[in-house]
Amino acid sequence: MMLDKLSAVIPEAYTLGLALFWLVVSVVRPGRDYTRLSILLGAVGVVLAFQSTFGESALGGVATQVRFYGAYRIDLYSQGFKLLLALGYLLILNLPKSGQSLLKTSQAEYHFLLATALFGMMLLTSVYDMLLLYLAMETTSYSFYVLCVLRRRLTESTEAGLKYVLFGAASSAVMLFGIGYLYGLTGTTSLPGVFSRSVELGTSPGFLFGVFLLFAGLLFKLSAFPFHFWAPDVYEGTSNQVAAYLGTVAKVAATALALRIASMMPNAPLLLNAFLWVSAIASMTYGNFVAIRQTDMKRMLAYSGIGHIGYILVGVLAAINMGEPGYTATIYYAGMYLIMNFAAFLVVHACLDETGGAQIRNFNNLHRRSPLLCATLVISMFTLGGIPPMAGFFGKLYLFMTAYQGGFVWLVVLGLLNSFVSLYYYLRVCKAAFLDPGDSPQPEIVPCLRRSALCVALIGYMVLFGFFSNAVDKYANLARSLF
Amino acid sequence: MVSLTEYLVVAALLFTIGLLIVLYRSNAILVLIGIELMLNAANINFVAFSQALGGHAGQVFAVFVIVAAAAEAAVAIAIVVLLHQNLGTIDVEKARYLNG
Amino acid sequence: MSAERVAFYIISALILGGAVAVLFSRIVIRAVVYLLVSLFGVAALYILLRADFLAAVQVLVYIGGITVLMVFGVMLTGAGRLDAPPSGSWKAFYAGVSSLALLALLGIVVGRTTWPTGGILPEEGSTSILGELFLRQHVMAFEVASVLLLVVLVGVALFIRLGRRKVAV
Amino acid sequence: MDVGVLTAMWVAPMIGVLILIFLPRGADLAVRLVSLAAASVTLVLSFYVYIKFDPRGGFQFVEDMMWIDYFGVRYHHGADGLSVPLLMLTSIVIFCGILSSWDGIKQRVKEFHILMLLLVAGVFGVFMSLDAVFFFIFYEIAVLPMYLLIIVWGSTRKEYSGMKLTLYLLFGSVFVLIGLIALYVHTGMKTTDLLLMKELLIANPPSDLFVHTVFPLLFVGFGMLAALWPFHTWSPDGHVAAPTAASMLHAGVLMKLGAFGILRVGVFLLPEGLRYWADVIVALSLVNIVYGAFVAMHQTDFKFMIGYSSVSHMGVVMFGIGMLNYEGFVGAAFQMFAHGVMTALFFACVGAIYDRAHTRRIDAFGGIYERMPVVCGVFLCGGLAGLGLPGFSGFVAEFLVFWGAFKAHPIVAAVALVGLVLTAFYVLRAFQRAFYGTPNPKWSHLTDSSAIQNVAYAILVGTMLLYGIYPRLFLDVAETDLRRLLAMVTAA
Amino acid sequence: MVETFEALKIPWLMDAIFYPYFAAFAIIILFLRRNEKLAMAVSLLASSTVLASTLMLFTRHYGLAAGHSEVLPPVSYTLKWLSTGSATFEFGYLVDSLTVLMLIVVEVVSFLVQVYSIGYMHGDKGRARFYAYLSLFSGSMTALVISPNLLQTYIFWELVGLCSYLLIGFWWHKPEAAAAAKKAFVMTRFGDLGLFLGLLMLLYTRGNVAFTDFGAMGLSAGLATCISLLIFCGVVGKSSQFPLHVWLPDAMEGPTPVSALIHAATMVVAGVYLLSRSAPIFMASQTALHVIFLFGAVTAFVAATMACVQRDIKKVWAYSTISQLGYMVLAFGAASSLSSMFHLFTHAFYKALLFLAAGSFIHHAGSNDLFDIARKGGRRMWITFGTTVVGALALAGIFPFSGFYSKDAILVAVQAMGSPVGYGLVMFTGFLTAYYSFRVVFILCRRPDEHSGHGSHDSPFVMTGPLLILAIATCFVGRWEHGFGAYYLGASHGGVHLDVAIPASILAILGLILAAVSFAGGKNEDGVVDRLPMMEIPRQKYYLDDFYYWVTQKIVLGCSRLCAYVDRHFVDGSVNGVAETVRWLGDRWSRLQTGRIQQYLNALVFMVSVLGLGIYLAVM
Repeated sequence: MMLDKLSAVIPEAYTLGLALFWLVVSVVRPGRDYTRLSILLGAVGVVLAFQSTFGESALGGVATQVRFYGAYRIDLYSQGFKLLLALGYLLILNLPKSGQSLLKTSQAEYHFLLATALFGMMLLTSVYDMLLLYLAMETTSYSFYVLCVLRRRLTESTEAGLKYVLFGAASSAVMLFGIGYLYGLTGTTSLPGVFSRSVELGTSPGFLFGVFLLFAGLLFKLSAFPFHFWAPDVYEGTSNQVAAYLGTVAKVAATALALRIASMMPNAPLLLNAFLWVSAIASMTYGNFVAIRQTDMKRMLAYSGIGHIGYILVGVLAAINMGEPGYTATIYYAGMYLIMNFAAFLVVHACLDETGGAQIRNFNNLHRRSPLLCATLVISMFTLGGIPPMAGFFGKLYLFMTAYQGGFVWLVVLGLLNSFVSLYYYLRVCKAAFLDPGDSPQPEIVPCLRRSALCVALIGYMVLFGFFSNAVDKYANLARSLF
Repeated sequence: MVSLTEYLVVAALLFTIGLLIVLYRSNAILVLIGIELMLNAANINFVAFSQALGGHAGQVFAVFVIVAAAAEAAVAIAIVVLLHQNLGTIDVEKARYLNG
Repeated sequence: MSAERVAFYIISALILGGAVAVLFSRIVIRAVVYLLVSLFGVAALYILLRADFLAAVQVLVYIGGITVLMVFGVMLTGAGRLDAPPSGSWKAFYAGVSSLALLALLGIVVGRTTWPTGGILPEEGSTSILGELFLRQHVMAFEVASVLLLVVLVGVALFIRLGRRKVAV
Repeated sequence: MDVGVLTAMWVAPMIGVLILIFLPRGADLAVRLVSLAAASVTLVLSFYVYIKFDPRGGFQFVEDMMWIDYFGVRYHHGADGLSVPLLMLTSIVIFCGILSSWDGIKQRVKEFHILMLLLVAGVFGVFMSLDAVFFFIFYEIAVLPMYLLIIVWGSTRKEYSGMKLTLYLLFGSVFVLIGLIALYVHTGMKTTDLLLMKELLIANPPSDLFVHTVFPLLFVGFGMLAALWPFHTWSPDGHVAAPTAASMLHAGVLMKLGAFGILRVGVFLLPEGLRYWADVIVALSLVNIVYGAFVAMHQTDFKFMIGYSSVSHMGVVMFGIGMLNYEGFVGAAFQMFAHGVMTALFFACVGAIYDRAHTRRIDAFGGIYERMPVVCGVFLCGGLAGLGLPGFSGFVAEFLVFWGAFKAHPIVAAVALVGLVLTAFYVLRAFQRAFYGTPNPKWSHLTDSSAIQNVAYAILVGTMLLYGIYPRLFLDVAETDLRRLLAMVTAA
Repeated sequence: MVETFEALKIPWLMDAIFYPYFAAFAIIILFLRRNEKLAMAVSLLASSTVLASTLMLFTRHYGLAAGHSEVLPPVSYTLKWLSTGSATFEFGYLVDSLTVLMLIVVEVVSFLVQVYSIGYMHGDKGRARFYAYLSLFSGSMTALVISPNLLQTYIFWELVGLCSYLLIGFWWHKPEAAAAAKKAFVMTRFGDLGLFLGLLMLLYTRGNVAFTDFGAMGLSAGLATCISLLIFCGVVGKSSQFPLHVWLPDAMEGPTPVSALIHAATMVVAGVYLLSRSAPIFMASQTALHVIFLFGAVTAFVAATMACVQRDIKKVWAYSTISQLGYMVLAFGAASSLSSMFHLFTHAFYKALLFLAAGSFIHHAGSNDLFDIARKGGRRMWITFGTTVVGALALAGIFPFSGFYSKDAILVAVQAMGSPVGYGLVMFTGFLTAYYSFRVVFILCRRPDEHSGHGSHDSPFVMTGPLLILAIATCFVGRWEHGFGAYYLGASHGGVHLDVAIPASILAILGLILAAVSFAGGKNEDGVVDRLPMMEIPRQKYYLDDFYYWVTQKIVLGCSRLCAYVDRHFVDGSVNGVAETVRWLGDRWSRLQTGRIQQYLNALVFMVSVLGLGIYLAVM
């Protein structure tokens, strides 16, 4: 009996256990390099998540069930996203923590915090109660606040941490207010309970602003336009690994939550369209236009992240108005976004050691220094830009197709124009990598087998997944299980 | 009998004053105090609704908010102290090296 | 004007007065004291709303814990000295405008919506009910809260080590 | 019908790329041989398709299978009268391109040939794909390597021109994508296969407003690649900056991609759109012809002159399409083919001169006919074909287009003919100032073109003469399909 | 009739006429670029085979035609060249009397010029190239003459233009030759524009351009006028009529055999041939004929005046050619294609003679100037000088020579037209013609300077031989007028008409006397006519060259400068403008990111509340 009760929450349980394990390690034998061990444990986590999503074995395939007194819903959708998050976590572990990048002594704590953040995000995907939603958001945020500061160049990372904390606290306070009003109006804290009554309460300002402020907290996590101010400074300030973690896995978790909430509201179009429409256009345009003048690579990736969130918001809008294909497209794009953004961060991490800034100039002459990294960078830039043979294009194509079907013609036009504008700075990076001569003595790129294998895997994924993307059906199953 | 809206008005006012403190004062500690006040305002909301609705869910929420607020204060103060050690000051206006 | 309404006005005056005092106080330590006043007011409000367990928690955690933390913060960062005069008027103007806008928003919400009423809270203390709720309805939240505190614990310990390394080196 | 031929045609360059990746860095000759082998495979295949093509028209060598069933994307390839000659043109131009850059490209030869083969694989893919998504994918694959080719091996102002060219063409593809999405959604998001879409469109014809907005989107999107008037400024800059083989392939073949895209996607799916916008197209292309000729006259750099002359000649293609009669259509298709070969020849010659003299300013030269008789002679052939001298394929194409134009708008045709005289003026003026006249002692060290380049010239001039003397080689192949396309436009 | 056509194996003969020249061109260009001797031999071989088959064709066709009053133009089609919906074009041959006559002219003169240029081009190193272009030209001219429809004519019309470009620019190292070649090509190309439009108009209205059907088309008067005038544009370009004649004098930069062949006998008369070939259309509209007569007359007069003041011997004969072409065109304008064709026939021989003689003089004297040649002992080159005199006599239209007969036929036609002004102008032009031709003769027969070496022998036989043959031809061709008429139109008509011949002869002799008075014996270089004030205009070539220069510099190049400016600043500028605004916007927005946390929060709260209020109002 115990076994099948636990079987559904295997991924979260394993992550929590992993966190506690790292806590014990940090106390018992701190100050050792645990990269290889952490990757192994991360891989086990991925296998378990995979098993719980697709496996029909004794561990109990996924039957949609609501656990913990209606506060926690397990379904193919949540397990799918947990698998995606676990995969992202595994990828982040692969970013080697060279001596300077992180304090030698705090390796174990770093892994503990990564694990708790992952735990919080896994909760987010299947949260079904407002209180649990708030606490999961807080766990993830606090783990990130602490992770942000862990860097050898403390001055910058402290400032980044301060900005992140203050901004996060303010938006969580705003979210709390929203949740308060929602609770006040509907009397219950369970999400379906609240949102299923959105039809009759739709017009009362309390409910309207409740939803609005709740989404404010969510959009902070996604760093969409009005709530994006923290992103560029934090990305630039913190270490590469945490920036990568923030840029990829955190956003996927927030997308999962946004889709979940959107699927629960029957008359979501009336309430959310206007808000998300404005936020989508603003983040797309702002993100892409400001990214053009950036010279710092991490900052540019932050702004391009904001731009991509604009596309995801278009996906959410399409999902709200179009139903199942919209959900599929957004899930597909989120998965794609995780991989392509990580590839960019991988190359950034490999080329730029901690001491120097993350200038685009550091990529100069990359094709001679290490062709594989140069290929990864060029392909990831093309994929982020949404250029056809790569998977990024298919993601954008499905997104805009469903958005157009949902009636957002102007949004599609603006989205495509923005993705065109974004090509300028993506191609500029390729130019730096491919053409500009290496002027000052550049940091030597130490070849490492694991990273090369990872690069090849990523390139394979980015190029082939789009072309042979029949996997869209699996994403469709995920979307169907939402309802 | 004090009606629900009065509580909500007090909470809203407290929230706004908290926000004013956060936006106006340039001392990091005071900003944190401002945030604490905003969270307290949210708590008042919760408890007021709990009393109006008759259920205790609001109070449970308030407890957890207090817990979260405590945790938040701890992290924030720790970071402010670190900031003081690195930047030499806790004036929020001075922490503007990362921009552009 | 029932006794309860009078008490409510006094307590809310206490809370809001404390908050405003924090806003305009020049010395940081005095600001923390005003914060104490305000938090006491909130605890009294909870009692008024028959949330006695909550009032106790409020006093214990907020007043006992967080305010003390603030004091430590002030002492550690040497901010006890006379705080610099509040910054430029432009900043005040912007802060005022956006706060007023938010207040307007909240005002509409509070004013316009028809809040449900008529719920009767049982007379006896809410502690037992809350205890049961913690371990039954919101057990998941309870567990996650513990993870949250653990994270913060480890985090703050880590910051101290970071700080010490800086100082030591 | 033999199924695998078309896929083999675009896969061969890809295999070439794979082989090249694993070749050691220094083996330049091996790299060139492998890429030449890949190009010759495509040449043989395209000849095979050309000969085996049954003139009764319709899509032949069809390969069709479901690719992504959730969104209805099919891997559907087929060649009809319109695309078979263009396939052959592409293989000829890439073959000559590789030959003419045999000793032109010295540094980073491997990456150069990888990118060239990628470019040509994309172009083959576009000419044969009958599915909107695959069409678009190959369309962008054909654009992308161009950027890297220009910024690495380019010449004057290469970063600016490379970026401008790529962004311009991608800007065009944004329009195309919007148009395709609109069509896909209108046909109920069931399939992206062009033929199935056509049936769905016939089933429930879209509103007039829909046609009148989506067709210009597609037309302008593809028109940008075909150097339509206001959107042509990328082509001279891009071609000037690109290395020889890249500009040969780009001007020779990629600009035809735009016109082909208009016919294959725009006119095929929305024939009423063409009928509605025909006059605007004629007006724009008239400006193209005359304006292009005038600006070409003013240029001092050879490649700029050729860039603007291709703007003018592509204007003739659009002119033919806008006329809505059979002569116009078949003339436009033939001009695409003829101009492709001719521009490739032009760029090959100018490339040879630039490799030796390292300058392209027309008045810097003087009487180099003495030192480089073969290159100058071949350049003269190209020039004469350009100004429509009978005996070359250029004349037949222009004769048909202007015949169609005369039937539709006589006065406009007369004005466009003036453009032709201007072409004669600036081509011969440049020829006289650069090649004739007293031999400038500065250029006495110039050597004539190598044997390999002569092979390339021979092939190109031979094709021009062959199709000029006996145009039925092209017309019989293209006739039925163009008539069917025209029937769609006039009938609707 | 067709079976006799087959019986006489004429299609086989036509192949023998069509292919040799092109074959020669291909062989020389591909294989014989290096050794010139072999190239010369191949070219001569081709020329002689074509000449032989032409003569054979003439005898057979003449015999055939003699037996029947009206000879049908049998046509044989070999290849379906191009077929679209509304029309089909076939490549083939058209054989009738007009074709045969033209073939004789073309082939005889080509052969003689090929022989002549063996000697003339002796020292030049690009001879293989020269012979290749020469055979290409002869081939295209032959093909032009035998083509059955207007499209095939147009194709070879352009090819002939190309060959003239290549041959004028043969000495490419001379900048003037290169410029002249380009000028010739562009100007004729401008004329061809009209011809192309005429072709399209014909295609558009009738859908059929075969010459044999021209008669049966039944075009309305207006349409006929329009089409004929358009075709006449092509004629004006190619046969250098008044406005577009400027390129011919400059074309003298090319080698003299080229001038003789192309710019005297064959290419320039292609226009006149086209007029006669499409006579049915022209004859259908009176206005067209009047326009043509006007153009012809003006050209004749203007060119004649310009010829009177030229010092360069080739320029004199060039302007004289323009003038005689004017004669042929005005003859056609006077609705008599017979006289026009007969004048073409005779003019080809004596003008070729004059040019080749001039070539021989230049070859010997090394300079084109008349007075230099005279000083260098032009008089002592017996054969050349003698044949020049014969040519001049024929050109002036003195009695026994061929010029007299053909000019007489034209005058009859002009008189029949009944416009006294026209008749008077033609008569006066005849006088001028006599004057300038004998001006050359009398200048040449001045006493050479002593020290110029007495032994100035004549050119080698390979050059003088053709001169003699042409001289003989000039003398006897005139008499064949009667037979020519019968063969061409089937109806022979009267011989010499005294009422017209006598005034013409008197004027010719007056011209001769005036030239003798001005130039015989005297040392002065300009005669009485040169001193006339009004002769300044012809000396400036009627300011046409300046006009064309102004057109190209100001209008054409001005327009191109304007378009280039528009292109660089407006079209390109707008693109860069867009890029600039995007970058500027990015700049402005990035300033929003000031790095100050409180400003972030400020912006956040403000935007959230504004957005919330806005949406709330929208929803309400």
